[in-house]
Amino acid sequence: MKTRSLLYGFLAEFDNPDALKECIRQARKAGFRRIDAYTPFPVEGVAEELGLQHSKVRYFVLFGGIAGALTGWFMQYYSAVFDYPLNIGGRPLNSWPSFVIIVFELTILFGGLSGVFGMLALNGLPKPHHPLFNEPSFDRVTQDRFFFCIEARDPQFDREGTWNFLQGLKPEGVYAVHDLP
Amino acid sequence: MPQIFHRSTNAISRFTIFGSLIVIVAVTLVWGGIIRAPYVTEQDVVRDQPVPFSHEHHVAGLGIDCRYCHTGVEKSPFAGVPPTQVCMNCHKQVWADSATLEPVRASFRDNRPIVWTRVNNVADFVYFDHSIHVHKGVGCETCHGRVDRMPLMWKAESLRMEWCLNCHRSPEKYLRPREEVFTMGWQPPIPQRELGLQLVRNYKVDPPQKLTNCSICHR
Amino acid sequence: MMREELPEATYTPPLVGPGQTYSTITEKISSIVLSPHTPLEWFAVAGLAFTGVMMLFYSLAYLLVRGIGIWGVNIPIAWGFAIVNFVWWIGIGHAGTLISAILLLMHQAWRQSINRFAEAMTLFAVTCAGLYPLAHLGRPWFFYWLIPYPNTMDLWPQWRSPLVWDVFAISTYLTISFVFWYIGLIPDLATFRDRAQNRFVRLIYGILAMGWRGSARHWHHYETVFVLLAGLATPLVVSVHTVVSLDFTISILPGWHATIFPPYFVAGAIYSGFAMVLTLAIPLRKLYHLEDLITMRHIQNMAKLMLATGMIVAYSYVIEAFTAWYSGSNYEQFTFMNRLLGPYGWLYALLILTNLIVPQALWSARVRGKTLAILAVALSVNVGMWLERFIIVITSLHRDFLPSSWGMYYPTIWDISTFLGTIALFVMLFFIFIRLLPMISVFEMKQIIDKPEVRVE
Amino acid sequence: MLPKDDELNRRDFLSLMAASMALAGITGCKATPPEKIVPYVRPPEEVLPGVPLYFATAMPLSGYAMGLIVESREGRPIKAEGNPDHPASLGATDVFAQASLLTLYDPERAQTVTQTGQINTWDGFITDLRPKLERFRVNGEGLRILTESVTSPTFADLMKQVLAAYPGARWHQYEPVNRDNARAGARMTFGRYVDVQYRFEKADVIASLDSDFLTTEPGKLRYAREFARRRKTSPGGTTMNRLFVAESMPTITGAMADHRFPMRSSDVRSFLSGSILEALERSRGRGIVIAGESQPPEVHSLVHEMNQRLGNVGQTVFYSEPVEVNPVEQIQSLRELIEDMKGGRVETLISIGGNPVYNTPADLEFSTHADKVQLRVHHSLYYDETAALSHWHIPETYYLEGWGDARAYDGTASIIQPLINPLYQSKCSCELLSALLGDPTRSSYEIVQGYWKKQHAGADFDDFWTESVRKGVIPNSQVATLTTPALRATPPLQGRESVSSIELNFRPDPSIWDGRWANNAWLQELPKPLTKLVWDNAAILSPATATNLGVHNEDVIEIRNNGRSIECPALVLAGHADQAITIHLGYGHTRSGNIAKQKGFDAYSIRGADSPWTAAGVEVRKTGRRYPLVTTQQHFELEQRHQVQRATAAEFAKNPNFAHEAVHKPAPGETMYPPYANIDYAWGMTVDLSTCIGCNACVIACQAENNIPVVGKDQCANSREMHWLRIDTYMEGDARNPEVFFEPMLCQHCELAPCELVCPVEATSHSSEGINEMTYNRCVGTRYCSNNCPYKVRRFNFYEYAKWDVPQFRMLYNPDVTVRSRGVMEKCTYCVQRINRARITAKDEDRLIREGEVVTACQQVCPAEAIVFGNIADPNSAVSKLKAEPRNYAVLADLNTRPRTTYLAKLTNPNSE
Repeated sequence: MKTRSLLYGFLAEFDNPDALKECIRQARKAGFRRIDAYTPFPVEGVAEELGLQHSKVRYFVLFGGIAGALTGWFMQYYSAVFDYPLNIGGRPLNSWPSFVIIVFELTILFGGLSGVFGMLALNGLPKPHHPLFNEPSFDRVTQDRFFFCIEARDPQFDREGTWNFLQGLKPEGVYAVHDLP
Repeated sequence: MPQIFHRSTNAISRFTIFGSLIVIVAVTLVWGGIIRAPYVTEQDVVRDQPVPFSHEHHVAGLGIDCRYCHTGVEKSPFAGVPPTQVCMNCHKQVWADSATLEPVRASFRDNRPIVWTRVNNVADFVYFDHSIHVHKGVGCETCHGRVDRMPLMWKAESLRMEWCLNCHRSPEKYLRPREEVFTMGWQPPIPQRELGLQLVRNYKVDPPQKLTNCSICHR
Repeated sequence: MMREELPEATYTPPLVGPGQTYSTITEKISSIVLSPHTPLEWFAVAGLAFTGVMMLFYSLAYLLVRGIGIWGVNIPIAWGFAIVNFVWWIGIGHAGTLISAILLLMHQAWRQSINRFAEAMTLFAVTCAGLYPLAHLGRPWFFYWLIPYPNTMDLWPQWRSPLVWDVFAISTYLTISFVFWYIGLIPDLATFRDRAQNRFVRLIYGILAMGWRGSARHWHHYETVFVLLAGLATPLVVSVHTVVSLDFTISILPGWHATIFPPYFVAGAIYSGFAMVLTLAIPLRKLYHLEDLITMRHIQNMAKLMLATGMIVAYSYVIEAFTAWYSGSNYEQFTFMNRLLGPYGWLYALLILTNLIVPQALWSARVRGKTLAILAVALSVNVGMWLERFIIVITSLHRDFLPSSWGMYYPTIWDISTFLGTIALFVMLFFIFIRLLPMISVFEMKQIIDKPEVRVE
Repeated sequence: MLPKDDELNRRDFLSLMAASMALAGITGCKATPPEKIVPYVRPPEEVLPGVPLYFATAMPLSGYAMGLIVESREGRPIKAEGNPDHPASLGATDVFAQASLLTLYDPERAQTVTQTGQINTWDGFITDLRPKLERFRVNGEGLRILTESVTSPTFADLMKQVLAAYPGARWHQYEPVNRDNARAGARMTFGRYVDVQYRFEKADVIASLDSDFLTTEPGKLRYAREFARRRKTSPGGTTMNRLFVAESMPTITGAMADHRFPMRSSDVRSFLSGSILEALERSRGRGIVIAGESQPPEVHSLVHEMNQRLGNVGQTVFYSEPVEVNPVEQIQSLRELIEDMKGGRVETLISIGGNPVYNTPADLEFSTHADKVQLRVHHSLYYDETAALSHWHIPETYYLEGWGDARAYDGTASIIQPLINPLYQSKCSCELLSALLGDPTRSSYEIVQGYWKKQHAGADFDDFWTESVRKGVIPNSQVATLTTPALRATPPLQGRESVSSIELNFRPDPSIWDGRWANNAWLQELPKPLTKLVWDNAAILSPATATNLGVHNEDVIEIRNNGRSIECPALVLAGHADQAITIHLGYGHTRSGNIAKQKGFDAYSIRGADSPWTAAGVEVRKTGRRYPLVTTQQHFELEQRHQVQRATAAEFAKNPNFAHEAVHKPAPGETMYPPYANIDYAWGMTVDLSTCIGCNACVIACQAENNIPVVGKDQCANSREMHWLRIDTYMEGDARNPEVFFEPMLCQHCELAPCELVCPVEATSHSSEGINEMTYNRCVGTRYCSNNCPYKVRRFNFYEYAKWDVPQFRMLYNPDVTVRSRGVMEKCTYCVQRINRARITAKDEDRLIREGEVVTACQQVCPAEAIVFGNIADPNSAVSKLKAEPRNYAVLADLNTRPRTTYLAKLTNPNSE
């Protein structure tokens, strides 16, 4: 891989989650911060090893839900009481017990959707193009292999040291990933 | 060849996803606009008629009262379109031989009605009654616009239900004294709101709760 | 295979067959989709379903042209097959969400191999269900009047009507279920993207996978939202069938106006849902040799759940009788007796047989050991639950308050063709699904593969 | 008001019709722009588009007139109401008058003169006829004219002239439902023909011998009203009358009876005995004994004698000169005609009205002998069975199209005023006679006015004429009542030994009479009282007889009567006399319209001239085949729903509150909902079950007023009939003689309406005057409202039922009521169009609507005054007063729907001892 394109980072490949976790532990001890792990399925503990804090998605859901509830309630109250008050079967204009259901449904709908879109946003998805995809063996990340990546942006990153550091963790392989133009 | 997509696709894909939300909102609003546009409501659309009858000339020019031709307007649900006879009352003498009036004379001669094109039309399941509106002080102008400025007739208002409701919900905004109903370009001497409220009282106009009953217009 | 022959109460089969690894599972599931070869059975069933769908379209087109009169509905029985089928389909949908959401929250590892196609089933069932309320309108082209939108009439939906609640409940349910299902698919789509040989196929799965690359950070957000969605879907699924039951309970009709309905309907929904999941799972695992992924453990667990919910339904039947008697209301009592002994009494008997008596067989471990036996019970429950809805809708309507207006309901050929049509539509959608998408969640299987409890022998 | 002599010509009329359609907007579907406006060229007097005009006229039925006020919209008559000034109407009408509007616009009426089926012209007919007439002037032998019963003075006058002009010509009269037995009875008793009139309001005890006087008597509407007035009681009010009825076929009269005795027609003679006689004796001079036309002359004679003995004559029973201009015993008259036809003594037969080929007794074989007549001319509304057998057929001008006159049951004469020019090339009967007199061009107007000029010569004729036409009655023109004519020695009644074999009754059909209404879809789909049968007739028999014969409903049986037989499906009816079968006349047409054709079974084909009403000893055989009969109600039991509250007068006196004890109903305040104030008015209705006679008039009046479509037999079979108002019929007790209740069921306009609550689109909501509104154009058709309506009074357009494609029917539509299209729900609106009209008029005059200004269609037509509508916010309104009565109760009150339509409990007045 002799090319002048800028380096994205070094990628280490493992065949089981525990080796991966071990690797992360080492890397963090060594003071690397711009690191990430790539796994075929959510591996328990990895987040902790990487020191990720609680996901913000929950707030999207919360506020989405509240927005939904308010929309539902306001829409019904306004239309039934102010916009076109009609005597329906002698029921009061503000038949709030009947309104509850739609309020509930909209809470769920808005909460769910904003949660999903929030997740995509936080993950910067969709992102069909990514430097990592340049590495052929990275294909197996969605199948049976576990990868660990130290990005070039990391202040501690230096080609020789980092490379050797990764090699030292006995991975299946270490690859330099480039961000091809 | 691992990399399937070009870098640009990132931007594109993101735009499509989050853009779609905006699109949905936009479409709703645009649609809301379209169903109110003259294209749909035929508001302000001039219709050509078998005889180019000019309200401008007859109303503004000659100062003929609406009721001279639209005889039913005070006593009947329908204002009524004048019989050929009414035209001939004058046009026996006036413009007795103008080419444009030939269809009128023809109609009178061989007793064949003139077929006009309807301009102000409400759906058939709407039962509008001119007499009561006139009686409660709704001016011709309020719904039909400045007819005295229409060389050929067009629809001045959308005549959509929401438009009707404007007045049925707050008549005071539109009413005028009975004697001014047939006046064109009338201006309220005192602020419309005060006057309106007086008129609503004096003319015993029903409260909105009743005027917005479905059966007031639909049977 | 051999294991199934010796059903033994104490013995619990494993959740995953022996010797499965990350790669074998990936291989097994993705090969079904990615292999160019399609089994003949697939063509046979899908082809048959396709003709059925054509029949459905014809029936609906004719309905639009001639009007609702081509169906058997009349006054007093203004709701017929359309509503019966609607409730039936919606009910079936529920198992999917239950398995994917509620069992997830309860950390039931055994859900992993069945949740995916159960969710798909939900989507397709709700789609079929959704057809009916639209089609059964006298003027379907005005269906959008039930939705709030900026109209020139300045009118809104009538918020007190359960039918409006339906619109919101069903559409929310459909949306959330779809999103939930799709989110769950993303990692597997990525797997397919990376395994596909054909460039075009890679492209398609690539687009759908949104560039998923299994980053730990992504997984972090992903799992959170997944659990939250499950948390939202759980009350939703309960609410949906509650709302459907409100279509009946809000009315004043004896036989409809009953407080037991919401729980009764939800239980019934899950009951029929599991029946349908079993009806699909048992043939599928045979067809695609998935015995190692959908094991007897799954089948038996679902059978047990079916039995449990079945008992709730049974309880509701008893309570119905009790309330009728306890209400002291002449109308209620008459309606109940009329169900038993009236012109539709034989259907009630059939209902008790298929829906209450037959499922009791599941008490026996021997029966639970035989897939075919379970399949038979599941089919019987599918029929039973349909009958239940028929009884509720028709027998309550056909003899209500004033004897002068009593009548009878007979379905027409168009009622039947439409019903069969939706079944065909369901089957076709489902078969397209199993051909194009992973019917078992790949990444979730890998999650549990080396958990100790999974390996119990 | 009176149209000028130069009435609208046809083109004006059409343009005006187009105008009215464009203006009034009678369509329910989307408008397709650009619409056209077609104004008049020369405006007709009085007509102001959108404003209805009302004209007085009269409808002749079997000769007898019923005074009408007909509503005309832009020149189109659209609705008939009773003429309050007319003695035979008093403002009410029967089903026929209501349905006659549909017949007026029936596109299947004969439209042109035809010669042997080929289209021809009136002049063609005249030229063909003239030479023959010339010969007859010398000797009229061989010229025969056959008419139905005639009361028209003008017609009589012309007839006299014709008979004078053609010496030897003869006039025969026949109609299938005639008064022969009454005539013969009178002849026996008094040696002369007399008509009998009754004063029911004076009668405390009424004994009916197989007489359905509420349906079949020419004075039925007046009788119904007077009878009903004596059924109303509030505590300490007027005393109720007591009605004894002996009858074979259950009728509405029988249903009203306090004591009903089902017995075979031939046994009825022995009915007047025991307690009934005592009752009659006890109220001498305050009783009525009345015999039905189906009873033989001796019975009529006996009845005359009874009334004399009981001193009823001059009190409740009055004799008068016959109203008919030439009363004859018609079957005899027909016999003579056919005898002469057989003998070749008839050269030219002109039948004016009627349909002899179809409806003469089969054993006289009219059609076979008709061949011997060289020239057969037929004048009738439809190209019917007789027309097909005639050389010339002249379309008859309908009573709404041409001038005429007729007398009511009491002789009061009315001018028949047309409201529209003839739609087709038709002639009035008087124009036809005038043609025979050599003046084929004389218009009915000239003829009728000419006649009355002769009667009322003098300067003031114009006033007299204008006044008579305007009022619809000619002042004091009723026939003189006779001071009790001398009794002859009446032959003693030999109690005919009752034969054990089955007896067959022929009766006029309650919906299509003798078959003349067979092509009227409204009447065909009108559920017959008690049986609720539509679109068919049937062999009606009692449960016991059915069991004996081993037949069930819809089993086709073969009935054989003196050599002739028909096959007809059986219909079991509780309360029918055992060992007897009743079959209604008028069905089984082979011609005269597609509605009439192939419906039901032709009873005339086994009717005998000697026993036209009751044939003894018929043979009945099961064929093993089945034929579907459609009834609009299948369950007649009450099922403890307490929907009909009833008591005897005695019980009521003891416990006036009985109607409120059956069900627990919430107290007025007992609700969680805030009350909605009614603005100015709160509309409400009461229906009095004591007086409702179940005559169906309201059902069809509603249909006419509200553009209610007809759906046909197969749709009715799937209970999709569209009537907004139905007459629920319940039977209770012994199946041999059950107690029968009629309960008109229409939208109850509940204040807490279950239907409104479940409509997802606000298509049904509540007005500030308390009306349960149905907005058709908003309805999407979920049909949930119907499911949730405990009264099941909502109707759904499962198909496109409205007949857009027929221009005549479009003319019939009431422009004030939207015509509903496919897929929308509809129901009773309390005639909101009438309320709106009244409200607008009132507001134009700056006042409130007055009591009685709004009258619903069903209320207006009701002969028994059972339906009362009005403003319940006004404590002095009639309806409020009725709702204050103890008898007032709500159906299904326990559901707390708080209906605005309430019912007054049914009271009966049976003999307590």
